[in-house]
Amino acid sequence: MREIFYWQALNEALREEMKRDEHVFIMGEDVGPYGGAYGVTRGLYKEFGDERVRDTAISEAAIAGAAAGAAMTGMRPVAEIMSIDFSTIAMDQLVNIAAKNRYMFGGKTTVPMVMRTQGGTGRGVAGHHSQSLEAWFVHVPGLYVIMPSTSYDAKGLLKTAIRDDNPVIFIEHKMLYMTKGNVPEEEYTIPLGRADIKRKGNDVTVVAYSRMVLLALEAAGELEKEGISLEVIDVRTLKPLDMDMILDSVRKTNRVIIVSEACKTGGVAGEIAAQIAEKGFDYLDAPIIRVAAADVPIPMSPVLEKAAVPSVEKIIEAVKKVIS
Amino acid sequence: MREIFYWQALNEALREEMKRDEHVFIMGEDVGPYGGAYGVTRGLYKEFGDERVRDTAISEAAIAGAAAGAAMTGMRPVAEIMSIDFSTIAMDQLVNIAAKNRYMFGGKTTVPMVMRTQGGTGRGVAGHHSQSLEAWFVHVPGLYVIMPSTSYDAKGLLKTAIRDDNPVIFIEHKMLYMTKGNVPEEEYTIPLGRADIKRKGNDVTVVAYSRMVLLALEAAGELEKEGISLEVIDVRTLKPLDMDMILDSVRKTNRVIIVSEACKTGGVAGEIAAQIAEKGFDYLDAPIIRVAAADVPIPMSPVLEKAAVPSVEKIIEAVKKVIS
Amino acid sequence: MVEKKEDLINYLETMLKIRYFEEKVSELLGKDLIKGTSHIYIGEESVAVGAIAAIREDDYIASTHRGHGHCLAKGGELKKMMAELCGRATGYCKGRGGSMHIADVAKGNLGATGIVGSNIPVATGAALSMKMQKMDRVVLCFFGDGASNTGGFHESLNMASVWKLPVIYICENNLYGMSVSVKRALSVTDIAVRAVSYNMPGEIVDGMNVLEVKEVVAKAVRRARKGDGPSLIECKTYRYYGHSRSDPRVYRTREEEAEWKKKDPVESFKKKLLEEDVVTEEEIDNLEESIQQEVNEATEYALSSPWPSVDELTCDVFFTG
Amino acid sequence: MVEKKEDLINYLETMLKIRYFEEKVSELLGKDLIKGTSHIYIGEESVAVGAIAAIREDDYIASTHRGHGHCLAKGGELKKMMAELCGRATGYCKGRGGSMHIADVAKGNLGATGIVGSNIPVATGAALSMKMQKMDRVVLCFFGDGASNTGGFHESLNMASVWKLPVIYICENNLYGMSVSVKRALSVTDIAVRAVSYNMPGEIVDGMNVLEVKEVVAKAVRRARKGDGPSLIECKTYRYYGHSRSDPRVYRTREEEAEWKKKDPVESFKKKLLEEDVVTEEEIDNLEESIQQEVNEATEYALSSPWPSVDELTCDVFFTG
Ligand SMILES: Cc1ncc(C[n+]2csc(CCOP(=O)(O)OP(=O)(O)O)c2C)c(N)n1
Ligand SMILES: Cc1ncc(C[n+]2csc(CCOP(=O)(O)OP(=O)(O)O)c2C)c(N)n1
Ligand SMILES: [Mg+2]
Ligand SMILES: [Mg+2]
Repeated sequence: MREIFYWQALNEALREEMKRDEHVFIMGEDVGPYGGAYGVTRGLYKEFGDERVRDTAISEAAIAGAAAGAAMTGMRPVAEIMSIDFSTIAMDQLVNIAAKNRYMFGGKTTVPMVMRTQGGTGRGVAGHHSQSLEAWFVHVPGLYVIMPSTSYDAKGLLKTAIRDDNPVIFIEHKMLYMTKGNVPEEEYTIPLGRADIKRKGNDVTVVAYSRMVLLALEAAGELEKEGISLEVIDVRTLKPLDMDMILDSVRKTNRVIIVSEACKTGGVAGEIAAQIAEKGFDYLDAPIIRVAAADVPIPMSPVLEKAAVPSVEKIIEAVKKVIS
Repeated sequence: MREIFYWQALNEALREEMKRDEHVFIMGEDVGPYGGAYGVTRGLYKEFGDERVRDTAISEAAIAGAAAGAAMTGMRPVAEIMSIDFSTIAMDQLVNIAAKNRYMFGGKTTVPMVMRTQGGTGRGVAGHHSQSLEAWFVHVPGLYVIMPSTSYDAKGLLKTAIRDDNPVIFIEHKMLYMTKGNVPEEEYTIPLGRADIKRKGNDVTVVAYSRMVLLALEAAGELEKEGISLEVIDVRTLKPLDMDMILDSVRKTNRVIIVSEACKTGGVAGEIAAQIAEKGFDYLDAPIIRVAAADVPIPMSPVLEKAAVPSVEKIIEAVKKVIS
Repeated sequence: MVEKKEDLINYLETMLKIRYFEEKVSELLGKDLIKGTSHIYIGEESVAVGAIAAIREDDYIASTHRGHGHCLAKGGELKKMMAELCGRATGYCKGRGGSMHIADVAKGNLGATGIVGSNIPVATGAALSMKMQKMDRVVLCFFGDGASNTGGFHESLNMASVWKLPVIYICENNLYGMSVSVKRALSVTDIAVRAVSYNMPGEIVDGMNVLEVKEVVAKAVRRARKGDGPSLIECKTYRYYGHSRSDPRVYRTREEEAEWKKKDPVESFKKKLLEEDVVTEEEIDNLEESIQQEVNEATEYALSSPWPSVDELTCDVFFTG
Repeated sequence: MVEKKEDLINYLETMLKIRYFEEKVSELLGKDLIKGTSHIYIGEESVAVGAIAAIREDDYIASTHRGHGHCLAKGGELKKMMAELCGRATGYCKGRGGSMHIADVAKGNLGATGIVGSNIPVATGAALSMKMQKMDRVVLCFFGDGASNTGGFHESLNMASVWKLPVIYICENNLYGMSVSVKRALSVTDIAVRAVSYNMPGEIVDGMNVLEVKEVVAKAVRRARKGDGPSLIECKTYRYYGHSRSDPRVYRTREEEAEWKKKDPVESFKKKLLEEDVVTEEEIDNLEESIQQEVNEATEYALSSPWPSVDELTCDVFFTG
């Protein structure tokens, strides 16, 4: 199978869906000739023109709200918010309008929109460009939340998101765009709500998502040398969340750690831990350990930025704690 | 001791702090002659005038941002966002500016502001006026989050919040304003980060906050008749969070349920559960059960609104589950 | 423009419908038969009726927290509306939304909203959608003077102008945002001047005059349909009641209220139709009586409707196909 | 207004400082000695220098993501700035903030920000604070053409006008918000016209002319200090470099760039000072050399400074007394 970059996988998904359905269109800042701040929309402006690939002003609230309005009236917008940090400006429209209208209107509308954005650390761009705010969206009834870690998942899940009739927050990772992965030539989609075992193992379950999956896999490689076998589960879609797969794994390993790049307090790792503590308590032989970011705004200095978030070492340390 | 309403307790706290420190002032929608949507600022406009009790336009982002700017330059604003649902519009200013500036600026500024708001269900005001979004704020480094359940706590904690040099989100509850409680005549404050045991007990720890404390106490009263003894812990300040008190209680009871009016998935109850599963795992004899709202936008119809959130019955049911 | 007799009577009828409906809502609120809150539209009837008279049935509107008038003028059914306000299963939103979420997307009402100003971006997006689908439909976007100070207003009008979207922004300037007078919240006297910031036409119209509203909106609609882009229209109007349920209206004088009531949109329009011999006193009496009865029937329907089933609490959060 | 010689030289010096600093930053970015992103101010020097020349040392400024020029003009120290950009413990923010968070609140710089437009409300609040404390200080609020389309701009200018706050909104219209031309994002040609929406004066000024900027800002500052409220000033300017690090500038022509460079704020000011015999070629040469050296020293200082200690990662999240 050919290997392509994560950004290319996303780009292909957009192109294919725009070809398949003329109601799909793109709007956001610098998505046109510039091709997107991280290159995901490269070439699409040329191919589809300025009607279907719309550069907007710096108006995140209007972008989100207009996407919702367009979605309720026949279109299928794929809107982009350049950084999840700027979704702070669009929350009202995402949370109060896009997420709630269907339910509040008695089920009499749908809001088939995708809000693409990116988050995470690794580029030294400090506290206004490095956040991991997925927990906010997971807490909002009516929104799906997707965070793919590989090119394959990125493409398949973005296509599914675009075809889904619900509002979806699709969160990419700034350090994954230039990672490569196998992606088939032929068309495929990935259903929402299915986690993926990225590595099978027996001793400890490691639940991770987005870039943290890569770190977990690295840790698994290291620990294999010491005879410790990790099962790495990539959650992929934080909502709907595949608790069955996680619980199945914990039933087998009796030990679990959860890795997330978000600040520890109030993050999604806590939600997953709580669900395990509620539904899988009897499987557990050890405390549930979260490996997550420190509760700090992400600092710019590379030494601090690295120290703020999970690392392979910290994952290994946590694994050793739960098996000791 | 005299009994006063929760709204009066808040009103007294504001009045006393404004008298004590001329830098304290109030801004928000309808806080002036109208006295606040829930009456908390009643009489203050008359007493302190329109310079210190400022009605604003409907501009939540500017309210929050201006409060931060005023706080960084010598004032101590107590800003009001009428409903926590509207904080969706102010998130950028609260999260990216108020919460982060001190840290990002190398510790060289302080942002001593309080953002008062209210949330919760019970008045049939539907999905745009009934949310419990505290989890979002708890996930933001640099913000304190306070949710008092009684008149006493409301007054003491609001005074502390105003005197604190950090940005504080102070979340009141729409159904508590008209509840009464003992409040001393003399001045007092309550330190942040101290939970409060609202009822001592031995069999099950019930962790709750805001209006849910009242329900937990009611459930405790009911269950006492059956010989089941609940220890009801009122978290009071969600950040800083008094995990020591919670863990001490769980060490004693070995069983815990957490009650929250927020949607279950991604809520603060999950964070508390995760911390117990991490730090108090060995004390536990049963799964950690969360009693929280359904993952739905809060519906208007009274039958649905009630069904969506925790009730005394649901708490009792959960207690029975953890002791069975 | 010369109006047909039946249209004129139609406007009167709709205005009366709104008024009686709202009077009943106010009564039911007082009896706590309607829970939560409702924002009464009385005094502003001619804005909704005049503006919506200027569009087609397949056009869209986006409404506000004060939305009963818009809903009725867009063809909303009294029964479903009253049932919704009463939180019943037979309401527009199955009782989930109540007053602040009434919507009928299929019929072109994109809904009320509890968040002031939040439908301005939505309306803008709907207009984008119409344009992209090459439908010649337009969107009327209602909002208050208070909403004109929200950030979403600014972002949306800029967007609509840049993209020449078929949307007409209709500001119902009733002089107050809740208790705060425009004099203390708004930096300009006329909101219409803000059109300059977006390079679009801005018009001021007497919001108490249904025909004037209709005419000005119709001009903007023609412009929008031709592809020439959005307009901003400010309707000067007044809400007679308090902002919501328990508002003692300390922030304004009874004199001011009396002054505005002299321009009552329903009474003045009645008078005009009588003077011009479009209708007779008797016809009006009959009309009023039949509407009153309709409202009563809707109320009975609502109050005898079943509550939503608790089993359906979690339905429709997501579309599941 | 007649300017003193030393002031004029001062302006030139600060503009040169900005230019050389930015050239060095660009070089260090290229070598990856500065991580993250930096937005280069070259081409716009006269805006920061002219505007800040119009205020006092105890006045405030609020800056942007393109903030090095503002910081330097407000008296920022080259060493602390460069150290900050390089993420060192000796930087303004202890290396936590980098380019997008440089601040010096004690000295009146309320900081850069990574969120476009987000300092507009903050500046407004600072002005409120000055007014309430009865200090006669003013706040200069810088932001770009792109930021003028954000909701926060609208809400803030309305608030400042209603409360007559001592704040001057200075829009640096450099024709682009990242890759998007004002022609495709902005519904008006001149952002200054938006002042009408807030009932405040709006002025357009040649942002390539430091004295013109100073004069117009000074007028607004006098107005603000007198208690007459805010102003909006649009400076027409141009950024020479790409938006940030790796921007190939496909969205504009080399001709357009060349056209603007003819109006270079530094060169044209130099020329003026020479023509008017304020300075000699030699004095300029010396000045340039000494600034170049200062920048080099700052760079050495920065690059030889220690990294922040990981042990202090969680310090200062909260003030703990
Ligand atoms: C974003 C937001 N802020 C505040 C409120 C509370 N609130 C409800 S209606 C209202 C006044 C709205 O004024 P206006 O836009 O003039 O509409 P009107 O009620 O006069 O029709 C306010 C402040 C809200 N619902 N949403
Ligand atoms: C709210 C927000 N949206 C988008 C961005 C990404 N971004 C950074 S700078 C910029 C362009 C800003 O344009 P303008 O305000 O004109 O300032 P300039 O860069 O031209 O000085 C954009 C879109 C951001 N940082 N913040
Ligand atoms: Mg109004
Ligand atoms: Mg610009």
